[in-house]
Amino acid sequence: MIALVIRRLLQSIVVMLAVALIGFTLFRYVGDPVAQMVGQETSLQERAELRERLGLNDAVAVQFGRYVGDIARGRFGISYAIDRPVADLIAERLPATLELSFVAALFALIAGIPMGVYTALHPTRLLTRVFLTISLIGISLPTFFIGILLILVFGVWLGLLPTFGRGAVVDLGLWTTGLLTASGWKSILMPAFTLGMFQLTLIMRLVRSEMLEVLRTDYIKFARARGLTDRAVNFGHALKNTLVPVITITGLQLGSIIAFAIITETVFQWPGMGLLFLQAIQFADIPVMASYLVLIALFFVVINLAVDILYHVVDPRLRIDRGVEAG
Amino acid sequence: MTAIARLRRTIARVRDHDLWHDFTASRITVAAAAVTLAIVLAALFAPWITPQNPFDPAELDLLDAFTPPVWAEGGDWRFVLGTDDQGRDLYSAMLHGARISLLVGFASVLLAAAIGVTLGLVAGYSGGAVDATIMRIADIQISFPAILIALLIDGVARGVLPRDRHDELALYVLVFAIGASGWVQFARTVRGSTLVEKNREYVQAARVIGVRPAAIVLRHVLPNAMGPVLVIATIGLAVAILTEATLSFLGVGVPPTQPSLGTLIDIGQDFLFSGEWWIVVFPGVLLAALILAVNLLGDWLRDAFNPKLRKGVAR
Amino acid sequence: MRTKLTLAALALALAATPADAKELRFAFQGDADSMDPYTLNETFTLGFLGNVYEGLIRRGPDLSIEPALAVRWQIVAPDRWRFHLRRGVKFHEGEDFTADDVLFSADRVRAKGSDLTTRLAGVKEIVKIDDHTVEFVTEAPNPILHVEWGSWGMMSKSWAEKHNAATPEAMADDQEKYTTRHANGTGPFRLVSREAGIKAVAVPNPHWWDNANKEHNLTKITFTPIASDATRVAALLSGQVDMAYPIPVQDIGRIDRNPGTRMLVGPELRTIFLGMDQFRDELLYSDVKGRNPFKDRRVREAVYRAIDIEAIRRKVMRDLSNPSAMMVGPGINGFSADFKRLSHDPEWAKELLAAAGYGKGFEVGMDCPNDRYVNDEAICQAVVSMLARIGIRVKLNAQPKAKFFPKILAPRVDTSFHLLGWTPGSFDSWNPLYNLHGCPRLGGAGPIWPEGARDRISQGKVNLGGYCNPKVDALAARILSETDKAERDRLIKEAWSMTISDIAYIPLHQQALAWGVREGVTVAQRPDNQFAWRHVRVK
Amino acid sequence: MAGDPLVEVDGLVRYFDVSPPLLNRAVEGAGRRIVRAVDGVGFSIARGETFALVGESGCGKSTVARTIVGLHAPTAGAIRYRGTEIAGRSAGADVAALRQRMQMIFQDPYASLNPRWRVRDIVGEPIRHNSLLPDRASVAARVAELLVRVGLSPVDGEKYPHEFSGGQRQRISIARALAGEPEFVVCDEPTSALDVSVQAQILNLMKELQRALGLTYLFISHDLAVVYHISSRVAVMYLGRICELADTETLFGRPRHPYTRMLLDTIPDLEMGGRDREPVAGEVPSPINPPSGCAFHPRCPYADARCRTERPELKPAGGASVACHAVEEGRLG
Amino acid sequence: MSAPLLEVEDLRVEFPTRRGTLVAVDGVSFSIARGEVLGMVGESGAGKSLTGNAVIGLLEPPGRIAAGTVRLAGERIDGLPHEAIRRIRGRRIGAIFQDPLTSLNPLYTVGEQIVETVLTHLDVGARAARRRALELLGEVGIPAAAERIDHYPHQFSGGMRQRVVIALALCAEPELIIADEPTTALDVSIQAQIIRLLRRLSAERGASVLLITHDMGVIAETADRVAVMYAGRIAEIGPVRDVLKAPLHPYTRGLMDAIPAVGRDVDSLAQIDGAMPRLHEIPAGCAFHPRCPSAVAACGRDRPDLAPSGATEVACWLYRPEPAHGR
Repeated sequence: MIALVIRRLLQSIVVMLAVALIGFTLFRYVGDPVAQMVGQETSLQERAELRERLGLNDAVAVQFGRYVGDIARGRFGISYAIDRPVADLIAERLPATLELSFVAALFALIAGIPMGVYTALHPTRLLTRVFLTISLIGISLPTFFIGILLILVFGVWLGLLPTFGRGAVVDLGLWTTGLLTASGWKSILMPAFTLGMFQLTLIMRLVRSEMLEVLRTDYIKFARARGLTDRAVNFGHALKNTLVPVITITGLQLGSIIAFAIITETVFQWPGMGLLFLQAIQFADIPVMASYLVLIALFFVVINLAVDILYHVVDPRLRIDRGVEAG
Repeated sequence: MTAIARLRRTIARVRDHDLWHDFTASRITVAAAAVTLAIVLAALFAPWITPQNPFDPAELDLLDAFTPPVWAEGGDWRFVLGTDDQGRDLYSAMLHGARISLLVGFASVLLAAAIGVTLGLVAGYSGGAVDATIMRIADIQISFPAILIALLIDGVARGVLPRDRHDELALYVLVFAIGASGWVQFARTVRGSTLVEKNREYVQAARVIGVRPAAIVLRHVLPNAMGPVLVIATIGLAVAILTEATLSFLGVGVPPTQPSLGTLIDIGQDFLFSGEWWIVVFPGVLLAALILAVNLLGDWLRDAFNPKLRKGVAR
Repeated sequence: MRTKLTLAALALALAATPADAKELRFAFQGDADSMDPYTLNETFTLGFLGNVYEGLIRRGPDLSIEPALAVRWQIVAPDRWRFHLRRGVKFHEGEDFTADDVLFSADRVRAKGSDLTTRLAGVKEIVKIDDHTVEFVTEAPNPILHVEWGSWGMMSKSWAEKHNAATPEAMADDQEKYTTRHANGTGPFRLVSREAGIKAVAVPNPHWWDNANKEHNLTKITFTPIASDATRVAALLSGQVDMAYPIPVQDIGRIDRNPGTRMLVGPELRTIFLGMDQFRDELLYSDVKGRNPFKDRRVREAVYRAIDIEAIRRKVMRDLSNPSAMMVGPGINGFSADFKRLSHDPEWAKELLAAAGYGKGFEVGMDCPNDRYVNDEAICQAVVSMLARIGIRVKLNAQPKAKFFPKILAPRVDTSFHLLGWTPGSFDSWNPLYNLHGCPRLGGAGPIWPEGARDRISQGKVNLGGYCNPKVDALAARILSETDKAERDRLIKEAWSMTISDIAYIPLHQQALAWGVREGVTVAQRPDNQFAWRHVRVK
Repeated sequence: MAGDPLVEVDGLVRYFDVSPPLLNRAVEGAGRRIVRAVDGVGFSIARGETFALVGESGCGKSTVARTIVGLHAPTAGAIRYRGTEIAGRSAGADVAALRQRMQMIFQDPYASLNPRWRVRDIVGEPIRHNSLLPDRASVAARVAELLVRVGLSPVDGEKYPHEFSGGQRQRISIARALAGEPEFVVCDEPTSALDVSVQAQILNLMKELQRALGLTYLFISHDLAVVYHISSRVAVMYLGRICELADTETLFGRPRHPYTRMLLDTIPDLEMGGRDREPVAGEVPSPINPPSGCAFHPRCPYADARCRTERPELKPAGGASVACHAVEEGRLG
Repeated sequence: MSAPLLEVEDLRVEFPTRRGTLVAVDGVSFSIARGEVLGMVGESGAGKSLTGNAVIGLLEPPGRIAAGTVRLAGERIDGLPHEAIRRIRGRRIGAIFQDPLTSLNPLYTVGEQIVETVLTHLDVGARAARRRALELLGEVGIPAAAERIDHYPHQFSGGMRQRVVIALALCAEPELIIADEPTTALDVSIQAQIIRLLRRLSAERGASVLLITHDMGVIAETADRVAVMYAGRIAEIGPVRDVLKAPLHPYTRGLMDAIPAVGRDVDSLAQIDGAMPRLHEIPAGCAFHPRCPSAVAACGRDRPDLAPSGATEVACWLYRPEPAHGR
């Protein structure tokens, strides 16, 4: 277990370095950072001074080292477009994205797992077909299209839900939350649904196929032969075994929710990191793009680590050293 | 055996094959195949079956813009499904747009498959450090959703490529961006199959004969790993089309002068509130139908290729 | 009946409760990118900060010049203006406003990092006469020295120095400039908070010098940038904002029909036009080698005549544009209805092309923004399609303004055919004649757009086609210093005749302002598209 | 025993490293984990004979077979074919030609044929690969001949493997092996996946082919009855080592090693003699940490202190070679 | 002799497929007395496992019992409602499957799995159930049961795992044990141990055993009576000694002759040519007749029923007058 955590941490560091290298490359070589920072009227000499001051004339390795050092200390540079430290921008935007992702993920899990279980246990029922149809539509309708339709129906026609933004937020110091106010909850419904729909579909289909697989195994057959109740077989045995592989993939999905938030945040004008990133792309705001990338990688690494540990907790085959070799 | 006789035998074999029976037994799959085929054919023959070339600006007349579908008030028989904001005949634009969407879809899936299958075979067959390296890269890559990678690649391409060539290269950039983000699925699956297949005794038999690793991988392992590849390719096609549409919606896809389905939706959504619904609805429906049909085919293929799902005692 | 009445009263009371707060919530497609009033010469940012900072003068709803921080001014000599400052004015944070602040602001606006240096172009010296009097000394007589000063807000010297913000320059190291998020003006509203790209909140300034005459009844202003057109429209329709702009032209009807909202549509001062490269010997992005078709006036006329401006007005602009024969529109000094557009005539255009030796047409790349002007990209696409009909094959490169402007503006001037819009900040013809039509060269002679020195060009700074007519330049110089109104107007008209006859540009139209407001909200729509909250009343 | 040795195996060792990653070993203090699949095996096979390796799963018999045909490289030791070293670093350049004379038949008739290939392509592969025949027509003729030889029909060549039963597939496997024109065939449990009635067919076919073509077999099996039936000499393996090696008659008639005796005891008595046998206690230990000394000592009723510490070598004992201290000391046998 | 514990009469198992309905088990009748071990032997595809599964109601769809009856202690148990048959499984009929590796749920300790089964069927408390589990593990020969009870299946060797499986099958004291190839996956030395264990435990408890295997050796060691199956039918059934020493049916004879035996020196083994027919091409009449060296005309025409011949019953025209009709 300790070895696993250490190895994962080492791997994570390698991953982070690799991503940082990409971020650095973007920062350094896509467009001229100096040209991005100064106005049109800055003279060539001033540019050269700035170049020197920014250390852009140092060896590339030195620059990269400095970049990594800055990132490690939470210094992501200054946004070209907004003229503020990227770290501050991210700190402002992070709560919005994380709350949206969290609610969307919760929705996807709470609805997706039971739907997957149901469709696996009752493959022929009408409700199963309804769920499967929903899931197909879920992966076939573009997210942005779903968002637009939701806005049209619930925002404009029915006027039930706000069409943009987070509603009233409460500032808790380091964190701003919309989950403590009614308008915050009303605001998060449609974006979270839009964002979670695709994940729900994936999770449901994953649970379904894994569960069907597990239901065909010998130990399930043997559990039935032992006369265990359906409840015990389906939930005590089949579901628990299903969840082992589901954990990994769901973990990855949760990571991707944060990235998929780009689209949802654009449609609903959700003031999160995705919106920031898309604006950054349009403005060629490289420091923001690079930082976003590094941050997403960090999320991935953390989630992966958590998933790995969870995986070991759930699956005794990984947790315990093989006492006796299989004959 | 004459060619016709051989053909006849092949047809007979196909008709007798389990897959064919599975296929014909599933009405919804047949319908999905029909829809897919119809859209693909229509897109393929678009230049010959549409009244207008929407990519040729000289054929557009701005005064025709915003014509509603023919059954609505103000409709015009020249534009059965209406026109968009530039006077493009929607029917023509949709088929030409589907052409682009499918082109991007197929090309990027081919690219992803080529990269992924190669790397998967190499990783699976060589094992060791090569395998570990490739798979670690895959692990990292898969944690970044395709859309994010595609956005980045597209963003970088915009920064690096000469501006005036950008529109010409947009398609290639898209294909590369979507293809480069989609290889992991292929690599993982093919690697998995390769790991299984390479320990199969028929592969060892070939090794005993002295067949070289490259030949073993290509002639023995690859054909047996193609089933899952086909499944992933099919589902990947749907994903690629969707990704292209999303990128175009986000404004980093193909230029509006050569709209794909996603671009058409992007254009059309500006007119959703103003009542010109047809500009967004028809391409949206076509896109959804295409993706739905392809997904249905993919689902069916996956089930059909999964031996664990296949029932029956006679083997 | 009685119940009904009670209910109605109750409803009224309920409706009135939130109205007591008198909050104005409004949305715009972009953000005010900095709270530093000098870092960005951009309409919305300046307009937004115009509610917080005030200049020596200000503009009324009809753009008329009013006294603001200067109560009056006089031209004491042809090259010397004297301004008498308002007494008893305090900044939001309590500092007194004095001549020192004016001098400080003048230094700061000309310092490195300022985007507003032109506000004091040609000002040689600023002299403090006493604490409430300053004089501006110009290099040459300048009758319109102060016209752009409505958007040059006065900053507090002590405040700026206290917060280490004595220059508008961006900090290179990892520190946020204080003025990026904080503002301290003398204006009617005080900035409470700002989150970049998310929202900004302001409240009325209880100590504003003009509170006695204030029109507005606001207690709070919340601004939200909403980039997506559909979302912005939806926000207005669903009552989440009281005012939103710009409204896409196609949604105007819907907002007007919607019972709770209405449109405010008015002419904008900005003229949209097409620019053509007339200085390069070989066109960029073209299949014509060794020649530049646009140097031939017949080709420019052919392009002009190929464009069906009525179709653009009807289909792209939905009748919300004013096709223009001039590079300035009504409301700008020097506009004349005497000029008429060349007729739309594709056949004639083809003949002109053939006569110029391009019977088979040619290829050219076109640069176009896609998020700057009303339906900018759609206009470009329409132009592409119209030019295709006379054989000119246009490769359209439409991109966001953030990429568009760096590409086409100096020093790169990387364009041979482009769509652009221009609002003369001074509302006077001299501005476009100098900036758009002045010959872009250093000194009196020398090459047009000299490589390596393009960032030092001042005259013709935005003359990206390199149109060059020495007579026009001479006229512009005279216009700048001519103080006799009638003579000046005559000179302006003469200059416009020349450029129009040269087809220096192809003017398209003045686009319309399209503001959507909630029923019960009154605003004053200024033709320069600036939103002054002090005219807002919320019911 | 006729003729000179065709195959000689000398001191063959094959280890597999299944250690956890370095980091785990460092953190958890665990050592390397080496599977000693084959740990010093030597024998020779004479031309024309059937030499059997017998033992329980995990004893290393398949690893020996696979190492001989080149599927694994030996960790140590020598394998000589017709006197030429064919494995490891000292192998010469002419090995490929020698290897071609060596073919293999596998256990699983379902996995040993490529499901995507037609039977004619499967059987023809060794011919094409080694360019044994000049043109397609002669290859086709040869494939048809081989199919007939193993009891199938030439038209079966057009079919795919899934169209055949397990026994027929094993015939195809044999045909493929024969296509390489081998003189030495390694048979790795060729009948253990088959039903008994089919097993008889395959065993009969193999015997017949041996007679007709003068083949030499290395026969791997866990089924003592089959081994008794088909082989001329037998080596019994336990945990990567040979514990007894003898002529079939000798070994079955007078087993000396305690493990051999135990194995023979497990043969079910179909004659219903009614003897009640006491099964050996315990299970085969892990080859990762084989017991010290004689690997069989924890289960051996005759084990003493020497057995626990000293590893017995294979030594001649009455017409057989036995690796057992008890036998050597005369305590047993 | 008391009434038989299990009576199977005319059992028919069908699989509907697109190529028509396949009859996998066809008219199988047999009975098992209390305390008796009935061996069921046959080559793969003979239908022996399906027969076992049919008895405990665990046929996998689309397989179904198309005809026949199954009686346990005189009470019909085929076609019982789902819940009723569940209560019988594990409680009155225990089952052991071929692969001990996959029969146990990897996520639960063996103790948990035994306790769960005990609690399902017996009215005892958790402590008592655990005590019982410990006892059982001791009984099946797991050393240091008190410690091993909390181990996971992967920590056991193959032979030990099969012992656990046997403990699970026996934990509610069933009257009948269905053991489906219980030794096939094990090494020969372990096989003998498991066979002995099974034999001893069933004898001690007076339980009957249906032992399904393809291995004549196992039958010879274990069974009291044996039923030989071929193509879904019983070819011959009788006391083990009789059937093995003096097989009547030509198939049984061929089978016995084809088995190589130590000490039997033959140059070539007797072989039955051809292979068992696939289910969709079972020939008319006696299913064995195309491979039968002694086939007569009637064999290809009419299906022989089981008929007594000495202590044995055999389905073969050789031991019956040919049917009256004919050409």
